[in-house]
Amino acid sequence: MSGLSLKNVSKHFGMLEVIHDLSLDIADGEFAVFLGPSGCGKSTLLRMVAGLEPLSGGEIHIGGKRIDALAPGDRGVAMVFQHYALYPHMTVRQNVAFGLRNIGTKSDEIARKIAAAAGTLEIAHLLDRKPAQLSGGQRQRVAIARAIVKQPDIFLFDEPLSNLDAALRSRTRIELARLHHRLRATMVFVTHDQVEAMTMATRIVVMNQGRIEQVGAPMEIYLQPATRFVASFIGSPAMNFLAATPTGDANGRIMVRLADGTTVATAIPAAALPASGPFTLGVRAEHVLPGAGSPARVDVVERLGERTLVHALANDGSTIVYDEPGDVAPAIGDHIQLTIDPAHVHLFDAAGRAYHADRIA
Amino acid sequence: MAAPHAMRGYRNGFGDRVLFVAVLLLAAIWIAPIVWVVGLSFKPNDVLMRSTGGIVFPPFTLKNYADILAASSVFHWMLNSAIVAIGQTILTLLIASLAGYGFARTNFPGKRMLFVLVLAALAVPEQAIIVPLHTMFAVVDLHNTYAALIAPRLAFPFGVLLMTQYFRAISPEIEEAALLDSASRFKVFWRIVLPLSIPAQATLGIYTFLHGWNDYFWPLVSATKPEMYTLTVGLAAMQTNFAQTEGIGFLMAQAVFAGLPVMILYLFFQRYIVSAVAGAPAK
Amino acid sequence: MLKRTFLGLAGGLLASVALCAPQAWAQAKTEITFARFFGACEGDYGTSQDVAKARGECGVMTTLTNLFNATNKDNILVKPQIIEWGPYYQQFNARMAAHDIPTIAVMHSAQLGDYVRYVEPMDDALKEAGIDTADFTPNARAAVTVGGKIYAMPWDTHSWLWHINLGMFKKAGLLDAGGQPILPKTVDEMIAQAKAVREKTGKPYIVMATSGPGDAANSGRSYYSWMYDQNATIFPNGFEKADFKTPESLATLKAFEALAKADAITKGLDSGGGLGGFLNGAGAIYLTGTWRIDDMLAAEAKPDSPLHEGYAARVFPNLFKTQSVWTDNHTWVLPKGTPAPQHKAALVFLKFLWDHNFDWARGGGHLPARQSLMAEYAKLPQRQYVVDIPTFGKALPHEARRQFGFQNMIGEEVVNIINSGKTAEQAADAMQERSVALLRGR
Amino acid sequence: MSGAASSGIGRPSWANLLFVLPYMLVLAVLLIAPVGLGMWLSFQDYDMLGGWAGGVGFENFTNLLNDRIFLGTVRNTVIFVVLTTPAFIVIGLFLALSLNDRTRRSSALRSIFFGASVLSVTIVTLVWRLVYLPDRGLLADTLAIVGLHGLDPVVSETYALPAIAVVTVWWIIGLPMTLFLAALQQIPAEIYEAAALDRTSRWRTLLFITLPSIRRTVVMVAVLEIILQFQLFGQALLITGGGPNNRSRPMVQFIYEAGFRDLQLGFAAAASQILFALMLLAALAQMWLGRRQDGAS
Repeated sequence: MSGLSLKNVSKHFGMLEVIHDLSLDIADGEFAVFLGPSGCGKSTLLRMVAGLEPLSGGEIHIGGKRIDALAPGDRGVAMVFQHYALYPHMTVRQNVAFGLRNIGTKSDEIARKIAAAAGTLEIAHLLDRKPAQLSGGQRQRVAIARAIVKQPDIFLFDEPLSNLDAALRSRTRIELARLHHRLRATMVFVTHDQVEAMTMATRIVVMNQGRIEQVGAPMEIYLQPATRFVASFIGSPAMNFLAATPTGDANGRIMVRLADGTTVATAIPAAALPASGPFTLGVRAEHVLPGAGSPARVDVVERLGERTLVHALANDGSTIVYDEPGDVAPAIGDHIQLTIDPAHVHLFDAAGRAYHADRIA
Repeated sequence: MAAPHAMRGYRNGFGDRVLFVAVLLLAAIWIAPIVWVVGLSFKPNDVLMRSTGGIVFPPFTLKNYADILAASSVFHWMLNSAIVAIGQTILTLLIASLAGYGFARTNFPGKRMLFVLVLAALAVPEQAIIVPLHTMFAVVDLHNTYAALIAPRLAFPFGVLLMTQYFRAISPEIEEAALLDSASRFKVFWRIVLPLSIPAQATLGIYTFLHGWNDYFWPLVSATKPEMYTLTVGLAAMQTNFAQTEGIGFLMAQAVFAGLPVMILYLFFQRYIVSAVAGAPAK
Repeated sequence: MLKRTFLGLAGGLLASVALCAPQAWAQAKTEITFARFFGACEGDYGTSQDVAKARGECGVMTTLTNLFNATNKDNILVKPQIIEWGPYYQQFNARMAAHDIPTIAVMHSAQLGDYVRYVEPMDDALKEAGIDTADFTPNARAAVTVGGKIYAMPWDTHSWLWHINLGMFKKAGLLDAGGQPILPKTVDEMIAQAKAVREKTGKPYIVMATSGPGDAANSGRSYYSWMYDQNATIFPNGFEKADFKTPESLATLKAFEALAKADAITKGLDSGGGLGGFLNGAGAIYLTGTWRIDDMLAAEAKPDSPLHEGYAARVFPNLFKTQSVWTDNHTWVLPKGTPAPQHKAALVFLKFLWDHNFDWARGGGHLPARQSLMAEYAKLPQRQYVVDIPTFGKALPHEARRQFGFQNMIGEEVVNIINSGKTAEQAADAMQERSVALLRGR
Repeated sequence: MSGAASSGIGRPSWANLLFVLPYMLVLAVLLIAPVGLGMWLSFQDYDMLGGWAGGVGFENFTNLLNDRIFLGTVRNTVIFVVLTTPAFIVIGLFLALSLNDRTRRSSALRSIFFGASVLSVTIVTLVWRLVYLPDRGLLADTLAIVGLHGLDPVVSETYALPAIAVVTVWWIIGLPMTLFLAALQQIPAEIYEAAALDRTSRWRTLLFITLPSIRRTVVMVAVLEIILQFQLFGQALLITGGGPNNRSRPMVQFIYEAGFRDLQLGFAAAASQILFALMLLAALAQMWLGRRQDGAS
């Protein structure tokens, strides 16, 4: 049992409050990703779990045991740092062994553990090198090996992929996912990269300005973002946001009119919505369909290979992005017509709260 | 260390040659007295008694150096200087590193206040407290000991501030990793931070050593027994008006002999002097 | 690598300290420390015991010490502690404050008044050591007696001379029929001689060191000598107030002013430059003490020396009333606080020195402190001209405090006349003002 | 070197005080206590050998302010600082700029300029006394070649102090040079490359890129040298002894003589307080100037 539980955790640096009364439970064996823009407090939160930042308030429990007063080394956590934080003056072997020696592990056991970890991470041939002699990817593996040998209750990752190039990053993502699967350990991973979050997490914790915006499985967060912030942060390209005015309802579902005059009959229950206030309609690119509909003019075309993103200007000047499969795309300046798939639109109230259509089972 | 290219980028032509000649000229001025001293050290004393010119012409002699080897207190003074300078260096490195780490990386109650105190201490000139220091050491009867020669220098805060600066520039991640590796605070310092700060240690070490080696006022008043003289004080004692005329060559040979080990030490550590300072960004 | 180098260095050094520790000397020896100036000359005399061959203060002192250490029957080891002459007394003060008491220390009799509190009275000790105080010259006796008690063993009388290059005097027509130098009897005569030397040789009349540390004393001694020639003192009204504006003082200062104005004296030489210059024929007269006689004689003997044509040592000439001259004495004191065995050993060494007083007088050039040696001393070359100094030489009484401070201060102001063109009146004013500060302390 | 201690890592703990404790103890005993004792002494009649004879109020200070020799040492010391500090900055910077590359030539030249710093003051002054020797020294010999005679710096009221300044700069130019080198090496190469692409002239590069980039170091060197040079002692004592006519006697020599020659510790301590105050003022003024420029740009 090594779940992580945060209870009313808060943190402030002087007058500046960076974590607001935050509570969260992460179950044993979960791969939880703290996702958010820089400065949202996700790293601070991770460092509080690690014991590198003291709490201003609240409690942290691991496996049911309160640990927030313990020294970092006593918490049963291991951490992989953004810049790996390998000890530059020690060999790989010494790096990996350092923590074990500090807790008095016997030499033969250390050797065995290092051998196992080196095998797993394919770094056996690097053990006698110094970190400076390793490539970025190799350092990454050493950092992970250093965490693994300690057999911690929880692995903490602080944006460990941000220093890798794109190819290595996607490969490491897969390896980490595989590692998680094999170790069945609880992992907490901090990133600002939604792709990392989507691909690896069993649960994503979206954070913004020291608060949790939403906690959920990746697809849940993608499909039913709890707030406009989450909606905008998850998904690429970002969700289209258009000002929308409710015009009534049909069969209990709200109807809205967009700025260009188009009316969209959403699948969102009208009853859920507050009575008034400005609304924003959100729709992802894949749910904007070219063909008949409102007129628009092609502004920018982004070819991604497997698909092409088309940025179009509606006649009220708002930008809408939609995608075409493959290389099929209109030319810049072309006049096209776009339809929004009403089944997949979201509405956001002035406070950013989201309203979705009932989940399509 | 990207500077070499940086400088070469805009160097070319006539201006460079003028600059280079200027530097060479300065270098000639700088080295002339030293060459002269070395020259004098190879001249017979009775010749020098009448004239100190013409050092490039014979007669030459090795007698002055032979005399040093035969009978001279210079060895003993060098040893004293070495003990004092090395003692100061090792102790300064130790306590300055500890304190620098404490200030740069740990939190404890009253840290800010103590650090302000250290900064303020920077303004205290060592020569201005010699009189009370001398009185204090006299009261506890510690003059003419290595402790007295070594200790007062340890109080000057330059080393602490240098190490504080340097430790602040070391990525905290590595220390955090060590903390997570169950290392105690002292172990983090001793096993991780200290090895990483060797360039700064080298810089501080070299400056402390040179300072200790060249110190004059304090040893002059504290080391009053000739057997406790450091090289500076000892050589000054040789330089009586009388000795100067009776043995300029011998004196110069002793000067050369005394300067040699430090010069060699300098040449050996030279690259650290610059690169280590460069390693600690002066934020 | 670096760390290892550091540790290695440190370890090696510590090991060598352990080896070099003073225990190296045999256990049974009674060690006494012997604080002195006179320079170190280990290069030339490091192991020599041949006193007869030793020249110069340093050579004689070093050789005597070596000889004693090698031959004494009492298992005594004398450890010389050689301190630069300039800061010797500062150093002595620091030692006393640091409770680092030398067993025997050299002290100028001029300083004895200031330090009498800190040294042992020696009447009984000298008797015990077998040193006959009746043999003291009157000058030496006065030098070591404070308030009726003897506080030091006198070692010499030293005084202030004109060392003369007879070759240049001859060129300037300043030799008498017997080939002896004609000395001036008034300031005007002196200036006239200076002009003659300048005309005939192109060189300055007087060479004197004025710029090195401690060189101010040269000018101070010259000032005192001319003051004593006028039977004058800087303390006409008691020892708590000096007066530098007496007619005699101003007359003395004017003599220096006249020398400087006539370009008759070298400017800004230190003693190395002064002595070297004189030996090279850079001037006709060198102003320094008795301690250089032997060096000059050695130079005279060399065929290629400008002094080869002749050298003469003469008492600093009287330009005023009656011949007198500044004198001082090197004496040996026993600072208070020495344990009995060392004290006893010190007396053995002092007796040894006393027995070798003539060696000092010969090699060091000073006049002996023993009346019984005077006749023999007078037989040494040039010494006949200085042997009477103890009869007419003068020193400040021991009641006058801060005598070295005064000698130095006076010297500095005279140097200002010579090197910087101060007038006699300006220098007297400055002396007057500075004397107040000098007497302020206890 | 500015800025208070920023927060470290880990939680505050009394145990961490142990890191700074050794130094703070040394600081307290060997620096703060002497400073306090010195202040007390400066109001006392305290003879080094004769002992303490009670307080004298401000008498030591009033005596100092009426002592022309002391006032002269203040003047000399200030002049010396004014002479040397800019020289250290200008020459140090010039050498650093000229020798800031990795060629063997520059490395050898750097060794030459730094080399003198390893010699102790005794040796340095011995050498230069011989250099300055009137008529026969290296300087006199050299000047004689170009027909200049009679320029004997150590005996000239005007030139004695500058002569000591020359020795001092010669002796320890290595430190500022090294500090400047270190600062120069931290200027990113890209800035120079950009400047080169902009066809910036050498002078403009120096004025608008290099100098602004190392301004903090310039201020630091200035403060450091002010502090160091206010403490002039050995060179003056051993070259000129303070003469001629006290024109080269520095304050520290006055303190030394008052305390260790004349035994007046109280008086010497009072002079030390004035030295201390002057240095503090000068360093603060320099830092204030540096900071003001800092804010202006």
